[in-house]
Amino acid sequence: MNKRHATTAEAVAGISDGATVMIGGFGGSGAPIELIHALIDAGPKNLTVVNNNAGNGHVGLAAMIEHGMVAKLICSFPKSKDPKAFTERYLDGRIELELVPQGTLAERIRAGGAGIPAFYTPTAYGTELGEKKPTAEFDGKPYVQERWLKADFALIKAELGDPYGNLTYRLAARNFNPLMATAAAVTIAQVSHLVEAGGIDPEAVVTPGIFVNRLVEVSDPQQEEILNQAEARYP
Amino acid sequence: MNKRHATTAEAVAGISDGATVMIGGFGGSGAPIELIHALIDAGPKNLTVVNNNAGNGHVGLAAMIEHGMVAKLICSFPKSKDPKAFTERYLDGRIELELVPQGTLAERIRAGGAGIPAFYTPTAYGTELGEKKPTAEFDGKPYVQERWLKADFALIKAELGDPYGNLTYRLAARNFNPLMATAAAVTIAQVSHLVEAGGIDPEAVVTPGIFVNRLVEVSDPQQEEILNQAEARYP
Amino acid sequence: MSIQGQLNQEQIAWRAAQDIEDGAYVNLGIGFPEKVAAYTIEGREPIFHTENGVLGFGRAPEKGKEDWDLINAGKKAITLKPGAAFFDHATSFAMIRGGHLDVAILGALQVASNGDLANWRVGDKGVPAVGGAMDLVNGAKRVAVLTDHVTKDGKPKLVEACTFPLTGVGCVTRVYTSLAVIDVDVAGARFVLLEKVPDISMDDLQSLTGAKLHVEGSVADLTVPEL
Amino acid sequence: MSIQGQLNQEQIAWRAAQDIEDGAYVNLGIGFPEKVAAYTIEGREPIFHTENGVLGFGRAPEKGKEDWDLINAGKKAITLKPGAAFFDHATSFAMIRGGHLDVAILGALQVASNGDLANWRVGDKGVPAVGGAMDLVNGAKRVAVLTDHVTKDGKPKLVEACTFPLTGVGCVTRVYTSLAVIDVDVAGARFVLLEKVPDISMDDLQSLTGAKLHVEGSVADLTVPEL
Repeated sequence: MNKRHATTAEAVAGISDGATVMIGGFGGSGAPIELIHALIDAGPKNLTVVNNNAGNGHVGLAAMIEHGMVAKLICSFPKSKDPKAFTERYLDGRIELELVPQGTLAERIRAGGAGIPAFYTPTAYGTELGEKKPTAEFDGKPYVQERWLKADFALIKAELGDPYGNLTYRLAARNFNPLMATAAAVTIAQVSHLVEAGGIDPEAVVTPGIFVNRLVEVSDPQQEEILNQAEARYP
Repeated sequence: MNKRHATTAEAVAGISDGATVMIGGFGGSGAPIELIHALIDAGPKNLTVVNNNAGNGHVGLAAMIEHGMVAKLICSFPKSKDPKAFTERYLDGRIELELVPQGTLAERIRAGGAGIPAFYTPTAYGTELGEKKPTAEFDGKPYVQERWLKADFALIKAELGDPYGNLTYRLAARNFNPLMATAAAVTIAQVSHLVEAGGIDPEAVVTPGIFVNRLVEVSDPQQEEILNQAEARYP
Repeated sequence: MSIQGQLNQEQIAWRAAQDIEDGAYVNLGIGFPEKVAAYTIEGREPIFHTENGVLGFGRAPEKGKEDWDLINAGKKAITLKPGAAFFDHATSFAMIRGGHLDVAILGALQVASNGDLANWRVGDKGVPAVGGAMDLVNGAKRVAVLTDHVTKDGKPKLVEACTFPLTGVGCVTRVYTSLAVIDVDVAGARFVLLEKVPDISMDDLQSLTGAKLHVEGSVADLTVPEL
Repeated sequence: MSIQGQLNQEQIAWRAAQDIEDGAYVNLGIGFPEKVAAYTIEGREPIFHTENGVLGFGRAPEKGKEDWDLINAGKKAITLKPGAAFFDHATSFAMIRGGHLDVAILGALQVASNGDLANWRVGDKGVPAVGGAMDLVNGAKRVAVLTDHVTKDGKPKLVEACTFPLTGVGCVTRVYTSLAVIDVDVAGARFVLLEKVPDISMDDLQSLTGAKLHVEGSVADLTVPEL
């Protein structure tokens, strides 16, 4: 059992045109910048991307959008300090947006990973984001039915990883990463430290290896926030 | 902020007749024996208990049943090496059983804690445990609708606890405990080691304190399996 | 628009902080509501939750000491207090949706007398963004709003029915404005005035409010420190 | 009932183990199916999952060295291999229901030619207990059954339609019996015979089977070591 890959290019191999790709992170925290940049190098088009946001500046997801790779974005908050990449394309109709309340987005992804095709939530009931969805009453209270979200690939960022794919996360960089790991046919994790089998306490594992298909070590990963402060662009 | 209580008796105070009580553990692993025994001392009747099993021997949940405290049991597997306490009462109609597939039981409790009133699962479709439940098709596949499970109280067992109620668990004694912590109005945890605030690495917390209301330290807790090997009885 | 004796944002935040109990689990919306944390009452220890998976965070780090893996929902760097915990987004919203948060404090474009809230979108122009607002208003035990009493051009923000797109239905139970503290009787679809700044008359306050202000018993003076 | 050349449980388990691939995530049902772990093929490393929240467990500890917080779904003490992980019950069944397990191997009372499985209850007497079986059969990518070919009194366990209460509908895709290896063509509601023990004739095997055994191409000999 060894899920390790030598390079980020190798790790993202096979993500082709039209794929649905979940990308972990909340803003820059937990964003797998190196995997995203490897995907930009590979250059698939017409992707559906699931992320909480829509990128910031000209690196990471924003750079993917600038390179015209994203046909549709499923997210909760497509705003940032420098949201130009997405905003321009959204306003002139070159990119489709499915706006989902953040908790519903998280739960839909979790449901995709857990084999729950649909669930009910009070969130968005009576609002335009709940329109056109089935509703039902339970114990006298109205709820909206929401469907699971799955993906062909997930790109996630973790802190420790072992050859079995067991993962831990760093601080608040956990966010959507463990959920997306469960909801994709192929989950690709960049880890800041690759350790040997047994190098992660079984009680400390956050994402068990069964959810992870490929691992690549990226030591000292870049932070989107720092890159944006330096006005970086990719490539 | 201090959720500590000095004794198990104090920790289980207020659980009165007719309450719904979730009890953590899978068999004896993770079963909060000392809290259960304190509840037997308190003696409320007509309880609805949610547990994966139905007790073993004459301690813990089995002893609660023997003391006539349990009117209804919601569980997945009411069998054990020595299931006499439950079996006798079930067969002569003194205790009601709601049998739930184990994964559905876990998901219903998780849904109760997460504010999801209902969800769909493939589990039990076409079987007698799925009968009389609403069904629906998603993407051409049939599913059963299941409702959330909530409780008035949860009795759980954890390894480390801090004054904020943050918890970790020991080995496979985790099982239902973190789920039940989220699904009860009042969650009561016995912890094997009470540590100071900051004594648990924030990344190692399994149950964040928001889900826990009361804590009591029980050093060297008893194991149901060991008690049963010694043919113990409570009281 | 300047109104005699009206509170500034710091003062509104201060007033809201008076109602946060010791040990309460609190989520503060991005921006204005974040100011509430600064006015925590001595001897009380609320625990702050942020949607992106942290309980028990503290103030911002010194400039230059930021760790960009440790941020809040507003993407600002934070620090931790002892007893903090990290968790994933599903667990974070289980806390919200599951009714575990004691109070969520949010900003508003409009609040209606039936408790409806509009705070995520002005119209159908531009890029819409909702974040966690719709989950918070449907999940927290108590949903409070901080807001100027009227818009910049003097129009009421407290209304009979929201005209902007809704964030949630019948969800707001208390509003802290620049002029008053008002409870929302959701079942009765009524604003109930609890406190008003001393310098404004009942008539003037009513004229700046888009729905009737009911009074039950007496109306207290809304007095706050200089901030 | 003794049938010439039939396999014992160890041998059935051995045969099932031949089909488990390196790196496969596997859940073995309580009892008979647990025997499969002992016959893991040299050079292959399946990872065993147990419903109560462990991935990557190994064999039983020495007697007297049990830690009763470390058990499997059958409540037996286990040990861990390097790379093991613990998780809660919701996550454990997310692995199952979410299609992450490669194979679940279960016992059976009856398997029908349409893939229906009955393995949790004989009738409506006694105490019913289901455990995780209904989740496993609806979740794992491949659901295999280990069973004697016939009951102790010689009745077929492979049938046209189950008469015992169902565990799942159209879920079993392969059956390893004491006499044969049989694929279930769920869509076509057909048993397809892949292998049979050499000592039994096709006619005799068919007479011990409650539904027609189809043959596609050739039928291989089911040969196993002495165990």
